[in-house]
Amino acid sequence: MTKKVLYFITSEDITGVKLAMEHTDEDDVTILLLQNAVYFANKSNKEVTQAINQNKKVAACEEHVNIRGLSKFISEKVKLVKSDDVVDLIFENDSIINF
Amino acid sequence: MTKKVLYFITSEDITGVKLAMEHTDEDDVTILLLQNAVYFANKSNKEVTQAINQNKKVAACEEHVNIRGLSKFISEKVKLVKSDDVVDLIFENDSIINF
Amino acid sequence: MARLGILFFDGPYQAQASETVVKLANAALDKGHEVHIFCYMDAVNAVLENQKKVEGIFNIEEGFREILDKGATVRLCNLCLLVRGTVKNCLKKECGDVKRAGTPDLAKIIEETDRLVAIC
Amino acid sequence: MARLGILFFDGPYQAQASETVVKLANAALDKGHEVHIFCYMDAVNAVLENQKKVEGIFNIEEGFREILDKGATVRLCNLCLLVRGTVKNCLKKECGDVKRAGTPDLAKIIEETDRLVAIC
Amino acid sequence: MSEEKNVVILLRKPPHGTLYPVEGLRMSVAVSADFDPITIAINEGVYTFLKDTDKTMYSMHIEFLKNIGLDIYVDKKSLDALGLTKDDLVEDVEVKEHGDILKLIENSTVTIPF
Amino acid sequence: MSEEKNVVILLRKPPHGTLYPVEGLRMSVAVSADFDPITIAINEGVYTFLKDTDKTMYSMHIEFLKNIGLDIYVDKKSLDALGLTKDDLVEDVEVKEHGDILKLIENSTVTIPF
Repeated sequence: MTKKVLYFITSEDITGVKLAMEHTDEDDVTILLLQNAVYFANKSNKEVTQAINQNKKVAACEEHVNIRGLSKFISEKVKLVKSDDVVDLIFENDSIINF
Repeated sequence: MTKKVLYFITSEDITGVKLAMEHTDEDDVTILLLQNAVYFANKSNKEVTQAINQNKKVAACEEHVNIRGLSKFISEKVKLVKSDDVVDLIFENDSIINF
Repeated sequence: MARLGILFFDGPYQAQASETVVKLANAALDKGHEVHIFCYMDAVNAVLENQKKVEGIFNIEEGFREILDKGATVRLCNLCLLVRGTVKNCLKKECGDVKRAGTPDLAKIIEETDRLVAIC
Repeated sequence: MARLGILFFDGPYQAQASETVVKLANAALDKGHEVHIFCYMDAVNAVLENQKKVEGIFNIEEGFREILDKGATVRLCNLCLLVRGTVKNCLKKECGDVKRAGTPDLAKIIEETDRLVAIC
Repeated sequence: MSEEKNVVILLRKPPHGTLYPVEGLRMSVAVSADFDPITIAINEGVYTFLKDTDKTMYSMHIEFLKNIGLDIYVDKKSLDALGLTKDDLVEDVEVKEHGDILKLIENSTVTIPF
Repeated sequence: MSEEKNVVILLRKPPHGTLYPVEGLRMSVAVSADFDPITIAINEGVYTFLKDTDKTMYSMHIEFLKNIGLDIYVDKKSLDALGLTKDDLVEDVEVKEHGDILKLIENSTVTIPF
């Protein structure tokens, strides 16, 4: 059975995104960006762009994106999620890699 | 008259070292590393190595180097200074770029 | 319904973490989940009394009072409080299930919750 | 003899800044210089009372008492204290020249000292 | 001695994750009573002035500095690195070439980072 | 459920500038009462285990974990990037290839960063 893994990234350390990209393809990986980590969703960020190109699921906290005025700078493929959805994502996944 | 400028770097942000290297050659520049910035003095760090190769003066707080066990990893050209010397360096220079 | 553990490290105001903790806890509680929070290092300062309300700033004390009121449990690293001198300023038990605790209590939270997130 | 201004932003223990401030201030005072410190943001928490001594950990309260005793002045951002709820826990004036202040006091420190360093 | 001091307030961190940009601007305002501080945004600090960023906590500081004729400069090199342009920023700031930003820092008596 | 949980404590920051590595190790010790946590150092976190680093505040934690048979792993790729080798580290840690470190993280139920 495929394991669902959530990379829960709240810090400005790109290593979390890199680890998620190196994660085995056997698992179903989601990268969730919160707080200042949402700046990584800027299209100019090469790691997140690469993750999107590799069809990794990338989500970002909508409130954190909006207060930073970032919405027009991020890829359409980044799913914007509300606090509600963040809670659901946490429980939907089997394991959480915090970063 | 040549102005003496001290780059007083206490944070783990390499930008301070980069700014020091871009500083006009007309001034007499010293880069002083403290706290976790002393890790930049590791020979493997390309910015500080380049600064040394360009004959910039680089100093590091001896106590902060020693508690981190770094002394054998840093170039001989990095001058190790005591708290006393740090105080003197601060007053010997005409301006301080904190970073 | 499930059980969510939250760990964080930062004090209030300087960093966004404590605000994120409050909002995430609120969202989970409103969905009927249990929430168990562990305040480690500077995070113990997020739960101090007498944080003055300033317009435009999210008041962290009020946030914690609200989630405690909704049933969240909050554990404070006792050693972290002691070294910082803030032991006597924490929210009192009248506010809800808030207690000084040791690091083993985080182990307990990991054991007794379904998921643990760390807010850095 | 000269006048040194020191500005810092971090609270005690989590980060090394407050320890560095104390050591640098001590070195400057021992050389006969004046030292004027401004505590901004979390740094106001470095000057709280009742920080418990723990072996192996540099006690920041003692450090500040020592440099105040040697004549350092310490100014605490008042708004920073208010929002954090720690106004009443600061070292008292019996310890030396330690006072709540506003950001304009940093301007004054910049004006009245020969050099200003920021410890990040 | 005070009139000779050039104070630069350097904003290097992005807003909302920490209070640094807000507190840096508040410091610029405070210091303006005694000096003519120059406020400079570099690296991710440039995000502070995005048009759509929530500036509830610091729009009054930007306004204040503008009203007393003090400049806020943004490093073009940092903007470029983040894929941003002048048009993405509020009008109250001036984008400057990296070389000019360096000169402002070089000419400072003290640069204070936030 | 508890026996199924794989807990990884990830040390990613270097010692002495912050308390993170000390507190991470203290957490590994605490968590060891209920789980068998795996402690992993990556990036500058590998400096935590340099032979000559002052370990007054955390040598007892390293000792404790060793005595109860819990491993501390160090990421070789991170070591390489810093120009360090296995010989620069204390003997109580084991250097592992990056791929093996990834597998440990992948197999965790929860990874907690310090």
